[in-house]
Amino acid sequence: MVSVSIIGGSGYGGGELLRLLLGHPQVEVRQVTSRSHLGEYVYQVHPNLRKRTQLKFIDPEQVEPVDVLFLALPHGQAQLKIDQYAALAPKIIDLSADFRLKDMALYEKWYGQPHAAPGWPAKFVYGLPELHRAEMAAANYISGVGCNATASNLALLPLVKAGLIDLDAPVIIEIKVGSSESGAEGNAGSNHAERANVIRTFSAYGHRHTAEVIQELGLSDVSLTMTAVDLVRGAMATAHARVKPGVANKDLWKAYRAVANENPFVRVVKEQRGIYRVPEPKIVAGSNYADIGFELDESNGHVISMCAIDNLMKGAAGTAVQCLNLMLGWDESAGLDFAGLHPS
Amino acid sequence: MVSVSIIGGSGYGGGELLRLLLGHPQVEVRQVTSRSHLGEYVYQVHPNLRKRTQLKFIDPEQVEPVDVLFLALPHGQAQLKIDQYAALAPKIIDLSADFRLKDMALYEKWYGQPHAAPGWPAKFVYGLPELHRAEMAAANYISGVGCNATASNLALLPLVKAGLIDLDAPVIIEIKVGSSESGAEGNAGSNHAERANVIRTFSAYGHRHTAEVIQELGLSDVSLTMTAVDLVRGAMATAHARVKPGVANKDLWKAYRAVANENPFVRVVKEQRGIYRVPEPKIVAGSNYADIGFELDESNGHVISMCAIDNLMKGAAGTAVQCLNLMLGWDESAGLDFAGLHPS
Amino acid sequence: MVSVSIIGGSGYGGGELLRLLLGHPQVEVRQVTSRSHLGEYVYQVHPNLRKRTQLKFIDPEQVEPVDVLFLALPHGQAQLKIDQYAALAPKIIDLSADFRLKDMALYEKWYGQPHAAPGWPAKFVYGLPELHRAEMAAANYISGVGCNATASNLALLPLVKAGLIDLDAPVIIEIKVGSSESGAEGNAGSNHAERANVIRTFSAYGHRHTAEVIQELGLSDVSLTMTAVDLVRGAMATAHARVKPGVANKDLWKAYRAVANENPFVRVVKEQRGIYRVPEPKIVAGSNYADIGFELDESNGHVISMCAIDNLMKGAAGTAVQCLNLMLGWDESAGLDFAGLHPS
Amino acid sequence: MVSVSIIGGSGYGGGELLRLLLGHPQVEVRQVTSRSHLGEYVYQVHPNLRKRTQLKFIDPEQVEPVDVLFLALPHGQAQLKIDQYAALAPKIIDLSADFRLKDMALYEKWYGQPHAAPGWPAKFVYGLPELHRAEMAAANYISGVGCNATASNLALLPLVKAGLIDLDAPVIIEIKVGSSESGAEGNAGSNHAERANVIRTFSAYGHRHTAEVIQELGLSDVSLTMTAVDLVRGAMATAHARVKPGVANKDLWKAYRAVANENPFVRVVKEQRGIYRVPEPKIVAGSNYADIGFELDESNGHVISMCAIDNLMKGAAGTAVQCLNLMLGWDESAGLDFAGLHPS
Amino acid sequence: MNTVTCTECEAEITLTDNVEVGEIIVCPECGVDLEVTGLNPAVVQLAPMEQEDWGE
Amino acid sequence: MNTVTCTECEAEITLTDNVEVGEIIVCPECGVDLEVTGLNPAVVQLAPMEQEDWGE
Ligand SMILES: NC(=O)c1ccc[n+]([C@@H]2O[C@H](COP(=O)([O-])OP(=O)(O)OC[C@H]3O[C@@H](n4cnc5c(N)ncnc54)[C@H](OP(=O)(O)O)[C@@H]3O)[C@@H](O)[C@H]2O)c1
Ligand SMILES: NC(=O)c1ccc[n+]([C@@H]2O[C@H](COP(=O)([O-])OP(=O)(O)OC[C@H]3O[C@@H](n4cnc5c(N)ncnc54)[C@H](OP(=O)(O)O)[C@@H]3O)[C@@H](O)[C@H]2O)c1
Ligand SMILES: NC(=O)c1ccc[n+]([C@@H]2O[C@H](COP(=O)([O-])OP(=O)(O)OC[C@H]3O[C@@H](n4cnc5c(N)ncnc54)[C@H](OP(=O)(O)O)[C@@H]3O)[C@@H](O)[C@H]2O)c1
Ligand SMILES: NC(=O)c1ccc[n+]([C@@H]2O[C@H](COP(=O)([O-])OP(=O)(O)OC[C@H]3O[C@@H](n4cnc5c(N)ncnc54)[C@H](OP(=O)(O)O)[C@@H]3O)[C@@H](O)[C@H]2O)c1
Ligand SMILES: [Zn+2]
Ligand SMILES: [Zn+2]
Repeated sequence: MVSVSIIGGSGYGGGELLRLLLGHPQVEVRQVTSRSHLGEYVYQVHPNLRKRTQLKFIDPEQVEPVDVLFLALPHGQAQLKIDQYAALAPKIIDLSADFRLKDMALYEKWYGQPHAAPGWPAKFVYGLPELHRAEMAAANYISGVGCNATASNLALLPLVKAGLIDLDAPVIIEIKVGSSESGAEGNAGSNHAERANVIRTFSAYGHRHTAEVIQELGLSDVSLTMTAVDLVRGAMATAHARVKPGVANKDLWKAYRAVANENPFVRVVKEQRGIYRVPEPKIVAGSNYADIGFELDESNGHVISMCAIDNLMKGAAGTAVQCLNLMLGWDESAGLDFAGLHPS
Repeated sequence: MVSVSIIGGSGYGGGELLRLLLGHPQVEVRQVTSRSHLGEYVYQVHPNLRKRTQLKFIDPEQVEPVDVLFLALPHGQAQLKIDQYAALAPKIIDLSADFRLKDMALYEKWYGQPHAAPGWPAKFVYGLPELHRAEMAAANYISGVGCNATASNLALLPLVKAGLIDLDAPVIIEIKVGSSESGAEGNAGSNHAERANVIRTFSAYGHRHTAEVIQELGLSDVSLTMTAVDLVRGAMATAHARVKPGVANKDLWKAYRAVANENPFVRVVKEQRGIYRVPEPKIVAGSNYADIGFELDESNGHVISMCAIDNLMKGAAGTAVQCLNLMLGWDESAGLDFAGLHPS
Repeated sequence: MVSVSIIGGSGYGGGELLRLLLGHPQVEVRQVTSRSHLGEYVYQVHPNLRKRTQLKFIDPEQVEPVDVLFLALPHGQAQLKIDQYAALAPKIIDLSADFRLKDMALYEKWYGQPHAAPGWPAKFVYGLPELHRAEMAAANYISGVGCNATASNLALLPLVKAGLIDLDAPVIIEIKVGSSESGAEGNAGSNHAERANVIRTFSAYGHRHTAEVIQELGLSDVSLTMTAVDLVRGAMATAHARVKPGVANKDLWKAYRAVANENPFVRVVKEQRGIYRVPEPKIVAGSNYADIGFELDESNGHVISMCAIDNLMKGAAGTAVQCLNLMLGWDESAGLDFAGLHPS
Repeated sequence: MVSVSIIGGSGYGGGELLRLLLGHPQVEVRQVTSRSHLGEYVYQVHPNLRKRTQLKFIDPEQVEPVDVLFLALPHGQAQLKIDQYAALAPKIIDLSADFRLKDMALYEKWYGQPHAAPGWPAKFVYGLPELHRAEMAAANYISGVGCNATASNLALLPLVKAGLIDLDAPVIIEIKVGSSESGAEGNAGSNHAERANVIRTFSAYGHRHTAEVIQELGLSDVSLTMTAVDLVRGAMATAHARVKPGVANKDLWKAYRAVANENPFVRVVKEQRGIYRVPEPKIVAGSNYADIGFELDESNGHVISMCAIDNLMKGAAGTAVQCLNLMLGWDESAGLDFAGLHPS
Repeated sequence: MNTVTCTECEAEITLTDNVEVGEIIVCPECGVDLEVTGLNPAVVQLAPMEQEDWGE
Repeated sequence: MNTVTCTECEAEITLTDNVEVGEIIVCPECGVDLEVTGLNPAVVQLAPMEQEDWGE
């Protein structure tokens, strides 16, 4: 058994990691931290874990050496103590944005301040297996992924990989998200009576995850428009692009099918009958799947590419566990077998 | 035009009062207070009021003399300054629980501490027109009503008024409520990702509104079980009682119909076909209606009596405006003409 | 009092019309039809109207002559009997798509078959006051508007009117909608357990309402992408366009403010603080408002323009009543005074 | 591997069975039936199963002999063909109500007509392991459980088992349920725009599942009041009873703890801090847990006992798989390892 | 073993041995209905699909 | 090994070796706070718990 600990275990990302790691056949969870729930049983915060574990939250300063350390802290925290964390474990998987961007100028542009540990990002593999699977076997440090970035990157991956779109043409990505994206802290706008029933475009352009789409896919003119809807889990990206002249429906089919065939957690959803014809976040909630689909308007080359994920799974903890599996040479799907629910 | 001001206008009760009073044909709203939104336009907090008013929030200490003063403060605040408020207006309508209970021992039992202005509650008429309409014409001070108390009192009113149940027998009231009940402040449990999708019995017995049911209906063994559901507005009471021997379905029909006939905002909902056969909070959202209904198990006398209201309307601000109308001798329904929506 | 009747009164559009017309100070509702609810009280289908009216549904064939006739039938029905309906009333307001498009080739392209009464559309004014107010005073026939078309047209109106965008450049409109859009009939996909919690892109491009945006705004390359979300009422359009070179934020402010000033039901929502900074459908539910807003990325001229409406109000019945007021020379806002709710 | 087939695999109960059995380590799923989706891939109806199986729906008449046959048909169907089904498999687990009640008079009273195969129910063990675990090892036929009956029976089990309540005293059970309870068919009232946002007491008393509470717990005066809320999965029972004189809080703790200790899927939830203090259906969605809790009003002996389950899991398919495990002498939890989600 | 290529998405589809001309098969990839219009070699073409009401 | 009985729910609770008088422990069963008021034998009593706002 490989020993792991989680720093930031009372949050949504950390709690989901805990759920997955407790059920992972090759892993033993040693310690989980929370400063605000110190001494409480983890199931008092994550009630789904009752009867699953008797672990209690400990102080982050009490974490002991371990095989793999997971970090699930708010943005900006991990970079402050990365040397201390690295001393605790030979391998680290971080969920935050701190080590995702490799170009420190890009980081500063999108995050508004210089990085506190600029030497570290380069040591981290960007944690999306669909883009960096091969590098992960040899990695010691893997970064997390932005949930909206992941929905965007996977929506566009077939188009980019097969060269069906021009990387310099404008791409508009409309993303609809649930409330768990903003973490366990909450704010005035997340009070239920204000947040329920919303269709709220809280960020028209300029969302930080845009930087990850630029870095990973090489697009030069891309924007993310973020709209909150009344859902807890889920991120749905609808990307609008124009295919190169001559690209037809069959070419898209080939490109999407190829990505789904190479990646165990990517599925193409494009049906002609029934209720579920397109990717939908509710179908993947709790699972590690990314469902992708597309529609092409052959009259003008406008392609609408979709990707539905659970922001806490494929968009965070699920992908992190998938990275763990790849880093340790295990079955890529170990611990990630939940199929999702229908109806839900 | 009668001039009115609202102390506590940035909250949910105060905001709803403001909406109603701005639309009231005989009222002019002078001032509205909020300490945390001082100087902001009221529509910045209550965006439904944009293009309806250019009022700004002022400090509660700046309130000027006015014909009628509305108080919409959290529990315990109004009693601290009631003398100061009374100096500002000859007539006061208070939404809080501070002046609802007449027996100071009952108050202390349910609210856990002595009343700060024990001489004042007796001057207030309990603000439910269905119970105290006649007294209101001569009143200067009218208290608010508890929203859950109102759903309970109106569910039981026909049974009590017609003498169909024994006042000493046990009555169990199950109440399902939306999130606006807890006000604009919110707490850890009202964060959307935690509060969405709930069926959460946050108070099995001992809810403070029980005292208002005891006081107003004279029941001696009554309990309220409170369950939060995923809705913003609405309170639905389902009361379980046993009718006296010999009471039949037609007696109940007579009793319920009588209450509906005497009260413009009470309606009996008991249909044999269609989708809407019973009272439902979503149908009365935004309106001042209380929809009531019943089912009698003639085999054992078990009667299930229901009442659906909008907690912010019939359970708070709507009833307060109805009281204003009665206190000033106006049409009881003035300013309360919105019918509610279907579908919704 | 002007007498009116509604054909198709048991549906969502017809029910909303009925609610508004019953509350209209200058209107008397004579008859309301439904074949499937023949003889039932209208409040059995629309339970919000209990205690508001004792009208019963009658057969469409029993409708008597009246001053103004409202039609609220599914697509394709009104054109079959328009001569018969015109014989009943000198003035008609139709909610359906049957008389919206003036160019019969455009109609056939988007609706897939030839129009059954091709002489009639030209007699109808397209029913959006923000575009055709002046013509309405003299009109006898006014068509309805598509709800998604209305959200789109009002989102783009300031940009088009002020000439800030190029009419031939591509415009992408992402629309999120509630379930009442599909009417009272429902289908397999609208079963609650399947429809709840969705983010379902049911039409990536090719939605019929696109034709109304082409006709009314003169755009040549526009697409509507439709996504269903878990809401009953509401349509939210987010339009993506590129402004002409040199257009700055202040130009947009001027253009949006101008439209809001000229139109009583259009409001600009663009705040820098608080929870409600952008247009949101839940805030306008039940009201006739269209809230509009925008964001401009000055680095590349990408403008994101938003419009939130209640599909049954500004997107259907509310606008129809506004048209009635204009057609009869009444106060444009008569019968449309409900402000909407906060919280909701 | 044990071979199994499912008759009625396109419904909600059958679909959930399929999900569980596909993931069960000792089971191979052979055939799944649907008449209305004949020839379609099962993942076209249950999109969560995409990439999990290539099974297609077949006709019920084509089912071949198998080790264990699961039936997931609407009420009344299994009893018509039970001899035919029994010829196909030595062991049968049925989800419907057809073989739950042992007393044919009780059956006829609650189901309104005589049983079509009155010799069969006696051969079936009532399928709730918490009540009949011992009998299951030797059983060939196991019935399903009513979802509301299960929430009720598990809420009351600790009280009845420890003899803390009088079996002849009145017990009132308030049950709140999600929309998946009514199956995939749907009806007018389940159309999303009508079913969303409801608190709808669709059955005040007389629900058929009452018979299962009478049979299994021996209560003589019990009623179930059913209220639909806006949720897809979940059943929450709140039972109101009176404890025998002298029974104190500690006695309840002992009784509840005992039931939780003896049953792997029962958990006691009764916390003093945090957000999750009581059983909540959303926490158990997708899992096989039944969370139970209680509150005792020591002043009058009124006990409120709660049980939260997922109606499709512990209330149907999950319990059926648990029964399979017990019948075949396997680990009781095999195939039932999903913990549920937080947040959700 | 008879294989055909879906005309919509170009998926390779394996036909069962007893397939007949006129039979409708569903493409396992893209879900369209295909009609078998010839055998040896097998040929398929898009079959008309009823447009059910869906979404909104 | 020191064990005590929770005064609220009568659960048996095992104390750690280095427990001190005045320490607050949480009952793993019912979640109440217990104050250790004596050792050898160990004694606990209910500790006052802050009533946080919850539910509504
Ligand atoms: N939510 C998502 O959908 C999502 C998706 C992808 C990636 N992510 C990333 O995952 C990370 C965590 O997000 P989240 O949503 O889980 O946030 P969260 O719910 O707010 O949780 C943050 C966690 O970090 C702990 N923490 C906060 N400050 C700390 C500090 N200075 N030192 C030690 N622990 C600290 C908190 O516990 P205590 O304060 O009690 O110690 C809590 O356990 C973020 O970087 C986020 O960008 C989140
Ligand atoms: N919500 C319901 O469903 C409901 C139903 C029936 C009755 N009520 C009663 O109505 C009252 C208000 O409830 P709510 O839900 O509207 O609460 P809320 O949303 O929390 O609003 C409270 C209002 O009072 C103001 N306020 C708070 N403390 C104050 C002080 N010391 N002096 C002056 N102003 C103060 C607040 O604004 P600033 O802090 O910015 O000044 C805010 O405007 C309560 O007593 C409640 O019991 C509520
Ligand atoms: N829902 C929206 O958001 C919305 C928005 C903008 C415009 N519209 C337009 O408004 C119209 C009505 O839509 P809706 O959503 O209200 O539809 P709906 O809920 O399905 O209602 C249709 C109504 O028409 C009646 N009807 C159907 N066929 C008829 C016939 N042949 N003759 C007479 N009456 C007939 C129906 O009653 P019986 O069958 O019982 O007679 C029912 O009252 C549509 O054209 C739609 O495009 C709707
Ligand atoms: N939903 C729940 O929460 C729940 C909980 C506990 C127990 N149950 C019980 O489980 C059973 C199934 O409920 P459900 O909710 O899954 O219902 P459902 O969604 O309506 O599914 C019924 C299934 O049976 C098939 N079917 C219907 N009539 C048939 C017939 N005559 N012969 C063969 N197949 C037939 C249907 O497919 P085709 O019509 O396409 O063949 C469908 O697959 C019911 O007896 C119910 O009482 C349900
Ligand atoms: Zn194909
Ligand atoms: Zn304890």
